[in-house]
Parts: sequence; C-alpha cells; structure tokens
Amino acid sequence: MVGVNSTIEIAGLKLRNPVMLAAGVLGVTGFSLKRVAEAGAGAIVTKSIGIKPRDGYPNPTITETNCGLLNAMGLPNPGVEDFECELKIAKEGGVSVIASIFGASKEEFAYVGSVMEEAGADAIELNVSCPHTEVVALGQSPDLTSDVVETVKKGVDIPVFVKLTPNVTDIVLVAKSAERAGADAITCINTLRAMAVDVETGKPILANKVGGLSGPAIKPVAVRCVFEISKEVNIPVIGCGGITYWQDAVEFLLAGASAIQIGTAIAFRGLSVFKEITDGIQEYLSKKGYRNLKEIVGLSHKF
Amino acid sequence: MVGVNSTIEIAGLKLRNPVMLAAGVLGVTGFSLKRVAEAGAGAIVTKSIGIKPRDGYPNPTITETNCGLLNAMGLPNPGVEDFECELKIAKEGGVSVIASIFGASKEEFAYVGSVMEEAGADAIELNVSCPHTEVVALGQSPDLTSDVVETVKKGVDIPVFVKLTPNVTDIVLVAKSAERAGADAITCINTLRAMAVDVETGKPILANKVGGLSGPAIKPVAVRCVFEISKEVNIPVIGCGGITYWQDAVEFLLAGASAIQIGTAIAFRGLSVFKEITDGIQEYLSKKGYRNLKEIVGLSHKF
Amino acid sequence: MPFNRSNHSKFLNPPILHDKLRIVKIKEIKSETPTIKSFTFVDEKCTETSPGQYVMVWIPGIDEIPMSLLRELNKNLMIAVKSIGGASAALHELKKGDVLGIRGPYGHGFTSITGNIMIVGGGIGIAPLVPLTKNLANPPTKITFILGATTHEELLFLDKIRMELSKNDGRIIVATEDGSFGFKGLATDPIEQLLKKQKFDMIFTCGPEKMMKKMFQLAEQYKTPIQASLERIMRCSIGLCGSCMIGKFRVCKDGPVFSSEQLREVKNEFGTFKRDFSGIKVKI
Amino acid sequence: MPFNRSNHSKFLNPPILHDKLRIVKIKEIKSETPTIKSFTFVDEKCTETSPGQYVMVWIPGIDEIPMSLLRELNKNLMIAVKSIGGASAALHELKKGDVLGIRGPYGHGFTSITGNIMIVGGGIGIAPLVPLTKNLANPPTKITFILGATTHEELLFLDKIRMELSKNDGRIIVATEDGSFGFKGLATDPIEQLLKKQKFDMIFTCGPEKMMKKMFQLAEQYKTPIQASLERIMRCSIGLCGSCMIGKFRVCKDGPVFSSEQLREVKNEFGTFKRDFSGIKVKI
Ligand SMILES: Cc1cc2nc3c(=O)[nH]c(=O)nc-3n(C[C@H](O)[C@H](O)[C@H](O)COP(=O)(O)OP(=O)(O)OC[C@H]3O[C@@H](n4cnc5c(N)ncnc54)[C@H](O)[C@@H]3O)c2cc1C
Ligand SMILES: Cc1cc2nc3c(=O)[nH]c(=O)nc-3n(C[C@H](O)[C@H](O)[C@H](O)COP(=O)(O)OP(=O)(O)OC[C@H]3O[C@@H](n4cnc5c(N)ncnc54)[C@H](O)[C@@H]3O)c2cc1C
Ligand SMILES: Cc1cc2nc3c(=O)[nH]c(=O)nc-3n(C[C@H](O)[C@H](O)[C@H](O)COP(=O)(O)O)c2cc1C
Ligand SMILES: Cc1cc2nc3c(=O)[nH]c(=O)nc-3n(C[C@H](O)[C@H](O)[C@H](O)COP(=O)(O)O)c2cc1C
Ligand code: FES
Ligand code: FES
Repeated sequence: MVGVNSTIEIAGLKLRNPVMLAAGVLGVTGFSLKRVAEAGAGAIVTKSIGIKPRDGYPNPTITETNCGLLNAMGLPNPGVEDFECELKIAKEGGVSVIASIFGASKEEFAYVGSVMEEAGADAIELNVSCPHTEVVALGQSPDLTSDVVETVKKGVDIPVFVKLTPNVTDIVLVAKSAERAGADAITCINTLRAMAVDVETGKPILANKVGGLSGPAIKPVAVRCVFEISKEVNIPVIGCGGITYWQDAVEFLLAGASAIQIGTAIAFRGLSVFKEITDGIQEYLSKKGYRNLKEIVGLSHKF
Repeated sequence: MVGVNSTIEIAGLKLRNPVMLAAGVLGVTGFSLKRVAEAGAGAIVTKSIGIKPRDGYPNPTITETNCGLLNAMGLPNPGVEDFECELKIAKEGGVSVIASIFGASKEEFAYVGSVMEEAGADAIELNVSCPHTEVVALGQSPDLTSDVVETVKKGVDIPVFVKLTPNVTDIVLVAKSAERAGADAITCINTLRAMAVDVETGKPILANKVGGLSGPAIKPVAVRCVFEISKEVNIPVIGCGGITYWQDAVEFLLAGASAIQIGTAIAFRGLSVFKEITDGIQEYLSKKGYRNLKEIVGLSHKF
Repeated sequence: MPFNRSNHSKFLNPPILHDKLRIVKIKEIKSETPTIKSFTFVDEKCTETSPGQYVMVWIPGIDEIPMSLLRELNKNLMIAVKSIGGASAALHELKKGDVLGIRGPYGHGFTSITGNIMIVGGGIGIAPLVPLTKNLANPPTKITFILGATTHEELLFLDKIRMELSKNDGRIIVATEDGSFGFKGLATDPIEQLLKKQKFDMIFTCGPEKMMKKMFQLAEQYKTPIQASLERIMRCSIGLCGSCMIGKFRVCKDGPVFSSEQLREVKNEFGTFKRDFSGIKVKI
Repeated sequence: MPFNRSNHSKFLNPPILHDKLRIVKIKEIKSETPTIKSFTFVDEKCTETSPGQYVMVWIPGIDEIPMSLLRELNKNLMIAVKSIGGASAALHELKKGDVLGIRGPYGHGFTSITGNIMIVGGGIGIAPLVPLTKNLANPPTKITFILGATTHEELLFLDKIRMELSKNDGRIIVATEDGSFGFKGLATDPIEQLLKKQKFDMIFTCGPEKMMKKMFQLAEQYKTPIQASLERIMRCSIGLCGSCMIGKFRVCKDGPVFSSEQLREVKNEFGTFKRDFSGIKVKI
C-alpha cells in the first residue's frame, strides 16, 4: 500500500488511523484502554467519567436484540479522582486518549474536564447524550448543549468534542449550536433510546427498563446523522454507530466522518476489529487510487 | 383454544384479531388490501393518501440494511378522488379499513379525511410522521400535531388515529398533545430517519438519499415508544415497528399496545405472517391461561 | 406456566433477506440490435436463477429498473436492455468496466414442462425466453418458437435460439411488422393456424401486453395452458410496496410469470390497464 | 476500479451473536449443602459447554449473575448456587417450575490435559471442577482432587467427585476449616507436601481468590503449570463493557480460566485487589 496515507488530524490530534474506540466500551481501566490501543486503535475514548463514583444500574445491563445490543449500564464509573491513574496507564498505549465526561450541571462538566486535562487527556468528549440516565439529557436541547460546551471550553485548553444523541427532533440544530459554542468536533451518534420486554415473564429485561440500542441495527440512523451534520458544520465529525466491517467505516467516511468509533463490534468480532478495519480502509483507498484518507471524507455529498 | 378471546376493540372498531396491516404496505389498490384482509389481518390500513396524485421518488426507493429495510417511496398515491373506488374494493375484505392520509396543511388533511369517510373508511390514520418527505413533518411538533387532529376531528365522525414518528426528542409529549386534541388512538411508530451510502460508488443508495428505517432493527425503539406512551395516555396505542414473529407481537402487547401493525415482515415472511402471528398470540394466551387479549395489554407496566 | 415452542430459539433468529445491493462490474457490452444492448457481469447470488426471474439493476445515481436475467457460460450473467427512456438510455451510455448495483434474483419464473411446447416472444420480451428455451430444449420436448419484432435488425437473440433448438428438432417462426424477415405481421398471426393443427402442452410468452393478452385468449380458446411474464411498475420487488399489483397479485413476487388460472383471475386488468407511478390506472 | 473482495457478500452479513436471552424452566432444585442449592434445567444452546464456561442467569425482576455450568444426564444442565446476597438468595427462594433467563455459554473454560493432574477446589469453587473432572477422568490420567470447605456439611459435590474418580485410581483429599471431616485446615495446607513428592503436569483450581493465589505461588515455586478460574464483576459477559478487568484481561471473555502465563501478567492484581461496581479498587 505504497503512498496511501490513512492518518488523520482531528482538531489538532494526529491519529495514526481513523478507527477510534467508542466511549464506554472497555474504558473503565487503564490497562483495558491500553490493550485497545495496542490492538491498533487510532485513538481511545474512556468510559464516561463523572464527578463522583457511580455503581450504575443492577443487572441485566445488556441484552441482545436483532442485529444490535441494548444496554443500560447507568454510567458506572469510579469518579474522576480515582480515574486519573487509569488515564495515565491508558496513555502508555501511545495514542491520543480522549476523556469522555458527564455531569449533572455545566459546572460539574467543567470541573471533571479540567481534572482530566491535568491528568493528561488529549481531548475531552462531552457525553451529553446517554439515553437512559437522569444526568445527561442535556444533549436533547441545543441551548443546554452549547452552555456546557462554552463552560468546559473556558476551563481547558485541549480540544473539546461533543457526543450527540440521535434521540432528538433535529440533530443538526444541536450540532450547529455546539459548533457555535466552540466545540472542536462532533461525535455522533450515541445509542437510540429503546427497550425489550421478555415475553415469557412479561417483564422488561433491563433492570432500568429503558436502555440504549447500539450495533449494526442503528448504522443507517448514524450514517444519516453524519451525513446531515457534516453538510452543515465546519468542524470534523466523528462517526459512530454499528460500524462492524471496514465497509461500514468507509460508508461513514463517505458520508462525511473524518474518523469513526467502534463499540459493539468488539463484542461481535473481537479486538482484532481495529486492525481489520484499518487495513480494510487502507486497501480500499489504495485500490481506488486515493492517496489520502481526506479525499474520501464526505465524498457522497457531491452526488 | 377454547375460551380464548383475541378480539379487541379500538376506539369503537371491533377487530377479530389485533394484527393489522401497516400503512403504506400493499395498500395502493383495493384488491391488494382485500387480499391482506383475506390473509387474516384484523384490520387494514391503506397507503397514505393525499389530496392530489403523487408519483413518489424515483428508484431506488428501497434497500436492505442490517435486519431492516430502508425506504423512501415519497408517498406515491393516486390522490384521494381516484382512491375512493379502491377503498370500496378494500372493504370487501370484511374487516375495518383505516384510511391513512397526509396533507401539506391541516385543511388538506381535513378534506382528504372527509372524502375518506364518505367513501366508507372505518377510521382515519393521520400520517404526520413520514421521515423523508417535505409534506409530513408536522408530527415532529406537538402543536402542529394537535392542530391537525382537531381540524380533522371536526370534519369526520369516524375515529381518528395519529401515527407518530420516533424522530422526536419526546414522543410522549406529542402523544399527549394528540390525545388532548381528541385523537382516538395513537399508532407508533413510523420509520426512523436513516440513510445508506454505497461504498463502491460513493453514492447514497436511495434516490432521495434519506429514507426511513423499518423492520426488526427498529423493534426495540418501537417497544420503548409504546411502553412510554401507553403509560401516559388513556387512548389505545397501536404498536408498529419490526414485528415479525408472534413473540414480537406479544412483546408489544405486554409493553402496552392494544393492537399491532405489520409492515416489513411481509417481505421477510410473506402474507401468511398475519395468520401465524394471530395463531401464536392465541396459543400464548391459552397456554398462559389468559382468557382475553386485554389481560396482557400493558402487563409489563406493573413490574 | 412457561410457554416453549419446540423451535423457540431458531424461530426467533432475526429474519434477513440477505439481499443487500451488490456492486458488479460490467465485463462486456454488446449491441444486439440498434436499440438493444446486452451487458455481461458476474454475481454469485444470481448463478442459481431460474428462467423468468429478474434482478433490480441500479444505475448509480440514475434509477433502478427490473431486468430479466440470462445465464451465460462461466457463471456470467447477462441482461439485454432496450433503450426506451431515462434509465435504460443511461445504461446504454455505460462502458465496459463501469459498475451496476444488483439485487435479486426476484420473482416466480417459468415452470418447466416437457412435451409439445410453444414459445412466443415479442421484441425485448424474447430475453427471458432464451434461458427458458435452454432449459426446455431436451428431447422428447418439441419446441415451436415464434419471434416477433418490428423489423429484421430488431430481432433479438435469433442466433441464441437457433443454437438451443439445434439440439432437438425445434422449429422457429419469425414475424416482422415490416416483413423484412419471415412473415410480415405480428407474432400472433401465424399462431391460430398452429393451434388448430396441433395440441400444445404449454405456451410460454413474453412481450408487449397486447400480444400476451391475445395469446392468452387464443390459449383459452384452444384449451392450452399458458405462462405469461408480465410487467408492472416495480419499486421494492420484494412484495411489500404494492406498486406492481395486477388484481390481487404482486407482479414482483407472485409473478412476473403467471399461469392460466392466475390470468383468468385478473382478466379484467390484463391487457386492459396498468398503473402509473402514482397508482392511477392507465390504458394499455 | 471497483473493489471486490472475494468473500465480499459473506463478509457483509450482519453479525449476530445469536445469544438472546432464553427462558428456561427449573426442573429440579436440590439442597446440596446448607448454603448451596442446585438447579436443573434444559437449554439447547448450552449442551455443548466446556468445563469452566458459565452462563448469565437472570432472576426475572431481580438481577443477573454469572454461574458455572455443570452438564448432567439427558441434556440436563445444572448450576450450583451459594446464597450470599441479593440475587443468589432470591434464587434460593425459587420453586420447581419457576423460570430463569439464560444467556451464554460464555468464556474460555479449562484446557484439558492428560497426565498427573491436581485439582484444588474451595467452597462453591468446586462446582466448575466437577465437569472438568468428568472430562479428565480417563486412564492414564491420574487425578488428585483436594477439596476444601468450612465444615463437613458444606463440602460440595463430594459424591459426584468420588463417582468420577472411581473410574480410575484418583485420590481425594478433603480439608475442613473446623476439622469436621478430613484434614483440619485449608485446602492448600496438604498441597506443598504433594508438590514436593510428585511431579504434576497441571494444577486446576477454583475457589476463593486468596486460595487460588496461594496455589499459583506454589505452582510457580514447583514449576508446575496451573489453570485458575477467576471472578470479577460481570455485566455484559461478551467482552464489551470492561467491568470485569484484571490487568489487561476481560475475565468474562479472555477468562474466567487463566493460564500461568496470563496470571504472571496480572500478578499485581491477582489475589490483591478487584474492582467494585463503580470500578474502584477494593482489596481482596
Ligand atoms: C419483470 C420485468 C423484467 C423486465 N426485463 C427486461 C429486460 O430484460 N430488458 C428490458 O429492456 N426491459 C425489461 N423490462 C422492462 C424495463 O424494466 C423497463 O423498460 C425499464 O424500466 C424502463 O425504464 P426507463 O427509465 O428506461 O424508462 P422510463 O422512461 O423511466 O419509463 C418508461 C416506461 O418504462 C417502465 N418502467 C420504468 N421504470 C420502471 C420500473 N421501476 N419498473 C417497471 N417498469 C418501469 C414504465 O412502463 C414506464 O412508463 C422488464 C420489466 C419487468 C417488470
Ligand atoms: C465466572 C463466574 C462463575 C461463577 N460461578 C458460580 C457458581 O457456579 N456458583 C455460585 O454460587 N457462584 C458463582 N459465581 C459467583 C456468583 O456470581 C456471585 O456469588 C453472585 O453474583 C453473587 O450475587 P448476589 O446478588 O447474590 O450477591 P450481592 O450481594 O449482590 O454481591 C455480593 C458479591 O457477589 C459478587 N457479585 C455480585 N454480582 C456479581 C456479578 N454480576 N458478577 C460477578 N460477581 C458478582 C460481588 O463480589 C459482590 O460483591 C461465579 C462468578 C463468576 C464470575
Ligand atoms: C456497553 C456500552 C456502554 C456505553 N457507554 C457509553 C458511555 O459511557 N459514554 C458514551 O458516550 N457512550 C457510551 N456508549 C455508546 C457508544 O459509545 C456508542 O456511541 C454506541 O454504542 C454506538 O456505537 P456502536 O454501535 O459501535 O456500539 C456505550 C455503549 C455500549 C454498548
Ligand atoms: C415500503 C414502505 C412504505 C411505507 N409507507 C408508509 C405510508 O405511506 N404511511 C405511513 O404512515 N407509514 C408508511 N410506512 C411505515 C410503516 O407503516 C411502518 O410504520 C414502519 O414500516 C414500521 O413497521 P415495520 O417495521 O413493521 O415495517 C411505510 C413502510 C414501508 C417499509
Ligand atoms: S414492487 Fe413492491 S410489491 Fe411489487
Ligand atoms: S463483563 Fe463486560 S467486558 Fe467482561
């Protein structure tokens, strides 16, 4: 693959490849994150971390659906103080570490963000989009979203990404409002608000009843969000949702994503998925005669 | 199955079984609707019909995704005047015929609704929720939705159902607002706004680029909508989205649906799906010792 | 009491058509007549097609249209496309190496039968009859193939049909409207004579609907079963959208090939009207 | 130029774990010790389980917890549950005919080996060692099984182990903390003597982590390979959520059974700390 360059720069972060780890997946401990980096990820995003430790919801926290997974973890995390040392271990992986954070208020977001910066995070990803916890429905409002972005931006010098939820009437509105407030990139999408009821017992399966749908099932929704947002904003869009094969990744790049994140596919295909997707993208670029990843970002817009 | 009663009454309509045909599927001609009735549907919903003929979008109007279908038909329909005779043929099927209608304004909705009533429709279903045409985004606003409901209700005596879109921040809000405006039932959900890009050519596959996602992939989103809405409104909820096996139908009933609609499953499993699902529900009721369909409607709420 | 169906878990596997769009490369393009070009490509999923089945062909960025499938040597597949409007004309502009999107194969094709067979094809409708002939052309089956075209040079696949029929003592009758080759007139003209003289076990037909309607009427009159391949507007091709209805049948899935019994059920529509893209009836 | 991978279409089939929750009916409940009950059920998907694998067991409306699988006669499966808290206590309340939700089997179980084998189980940790013993107990493999429990009546599955070992000349050594049966002391106590005297080809162990850590240290000292089955908080069990990490390993998927090499890589955590539900470290 002579001459094919599949590195990419997102808001100043240089990634060796565009295949990132998604937030909340294998992201609670430093060694776990480091392993994902070693498996070939271009950057790693931590579990969403809050100001205090949270146990999350009781089990079942996950259940399989048609071509997808439904989860309601409830944002379990050790709290930002305890997480600092994990972040340092994660950095040994040698790739950019993006700290996903959440909070009940913009002040909490700002505090957690600045601790993460000090601990060495290369960027912050604001999780304003978890579809099944009380604390993070902010992303459903363009105004609250821009509030949080502005406040966090004031407190840190590293880039700030905003992770958006598809559970809104107009995701482009929220994206634009985040951009205006100074966001350096948009990550989309988080999971779709969803649910499963067991037919045998009549009971909702997840302990929290409602959860978030991820995996191949939601890919078309995510592609649409990336397409629509990347047409309307000038900051990079990071695509996420159901990416499982390199073809899926290329689809997101064509739709307008500058990089992509992998979550559920790890359960379906293992950690080798990072290398396989990166290789697939490279091979695609090379066979198609492109020399640069950037050449295909948003290519579908011109049709 | 002695003693098991799987009939149900929705807003005064007596259905022999709760398994309805969803709007837009095999619903353009009278004979097609009649055939679905003969295949065992408890009620049939027509293609969404507007005031004037519409050709819809060019092909491709449909493409398969992971456990789902993506479509952007663009509401092709012969217009309400031409459709009257089709409706009359549909009624020969011997089950309730629900006329799905759309319009660019509440006046258009009201006009089409009253023509349908005259033509013999047993109920009206307002399609305020097609995710990929310019004309029917009303359902994304609680106010516009209630406006349409009120206006249509004034013009007709038959029950008026409202078909909601999941592409909103808070579907419960829209449902409540429809209820307040006088809606007799809520149908949910329509398709999820989604898209697919072909990796080989870089082109969006659907001619309209953006379409609506249906099928098993979206079931968990639909179940969640039914669960949340049926908790908050006192009118019947008709569940729709990805129902393919009788187990799916029972899941919707447990989640709070009084009846269900079948769309995409016809492509996956053929027209026998109506009878199979009806039989499955009956068998379930009987084995579980229920005597009445109503006993399981919303059962999951009590947990 | 728990409710377990024996095939519970199998039963609940997510249903998948496994019929996503595939991109294929055009290996060869050939002008078959002044208005018809053939396109050759390879597609794994279509190698098991039966005669009369079709694929949806996406001309990227333009349109998607139904096309009958021909199987050629070495797993090659062929479609023969008559340029009549937007999509088919765009197809004619493509070059070797360009790509198409394919989904399918779809539909209920011809049901083979042995005996004394009549095949009647008109214009581009001859395309699906070629693989049918290939399937049937084994003794003791006897084939009488009647081809019709506007003029000599528009006669499609005459060579292919000759080749198939050379294997047994098949007979070929050609009719052209301008008389430039074979009989002057319509393909249906010589047929009544044939039906009077011989007993046919089956008639297969594809072509203009008026022609097929005529064939159906003759078949009924002479108590001969018929299979006709119809056309209606196709969108989904998987029996869902209802664009392609004739009577209670979905041409995309219940058809495109219909039997005498089915044609009787839709005789008010067959040859009389079809529906346009909006669903409004138009005269045929 | 189009880009076709040879396995293009196969490659793109939607990936499915086919691992939806199944509802099973409890066929039998047995009190195995004052604190441990066994539950028998049938589940098609789990009939091919290997020793050391586990299922996630949903007690509807309560919780979902990991449980090792035992295979019994006639496709019956068994879990042995020690009542220690919310979910396990709720399980103990269930009656025959009640239902459980099952998903799995999950994880990487024990790797069988022939030769001179030592198996060391403590408390409820004996459960996964029973199917292992069943697999191993064929001559010429020689098994020395050391069981530990707090007291005589808490000794789990002694009869089952005796039965398996009756097939070859296996040896059983029992230790109870109160001396009410066998040696008085911990299961690990008699082991150093054994290791000094004989060369073992493999040690298998499951039980309290302190015990397993001790066994690991002994194994290292006597240059004997070991396989230990660990426990961490499990949520997804499919290697996704990261709740169950020990070092870089996911206990749910890379484990629960780990080899000497793996245990060396995590020796700072193994037996030292685990993480609670929030991910905070807690001492073991
Ligand atoms: C089962 C089947 C098999 C066919 N096989 C062949 C074949 O082997 N070779 C061949 O040349 N033609 C075949 N056709 C006909 C072919 O699909 C149409 O000629 C083609 O779609 C015309 O498209 P256009 O854009 O060029 O024409 P347009 O100018 O867009 O339309 C002209 C007419 O073409 C027909 N048409 C357009 N789009 C569709 C559509 N999506 N579905 C059905 N009809 C349409 C309509 O009658 C329309 O009025 C087949 C049709 C069917 C239904
Ligand atoms: C691979 C594996 C196999 C196991 N096999 C068996 C077995 O065969 N028999 C048996 O009795 N026990 C087994 N266990 C242990 C069993 O899962 C726990 O004892 C049980 O989860 C306790 O739940 P509780 O609600 O009763 O306890 P709680 O009171 O809720 O918690 C007490 C302790 O139990 C553990 N625990 C609780 N929930 C979980 C969880 N989701 N994942 C892991 N640990 C948890 C934690 O250490 C917790 O501190 C196994 C554990 C693992 C990891
Ligand atoms: C088990 C699990 C936990 C998750 N936790 C988080 C989280 O803490 N923060 C967050 O922003 N997103 C979280 N997500 C969402 C993912 O980051 C991602 O947006 C979503 O799963 C869609 O991508 P996928 O289909 O590749 O998984 C989680 C997803 C899963 C499956
Ligand atoms: C081909 C197709 C056409 C549709 N047309 C309409 C329509 O005209 N009006 C409408 O309200 N819904 C329409 N829908 C949405 C369905 O009625 C239904 O809400 C949706 O497909 C989800 O159900 P399913 O998963 O069972 O298909 C259409 C769906 C499909 C697949
Ligand atoms: S083309 Fe859609 S039903 Fe036939
Ligand atoms: S339990 Fe989720 S990764 Fe192991």
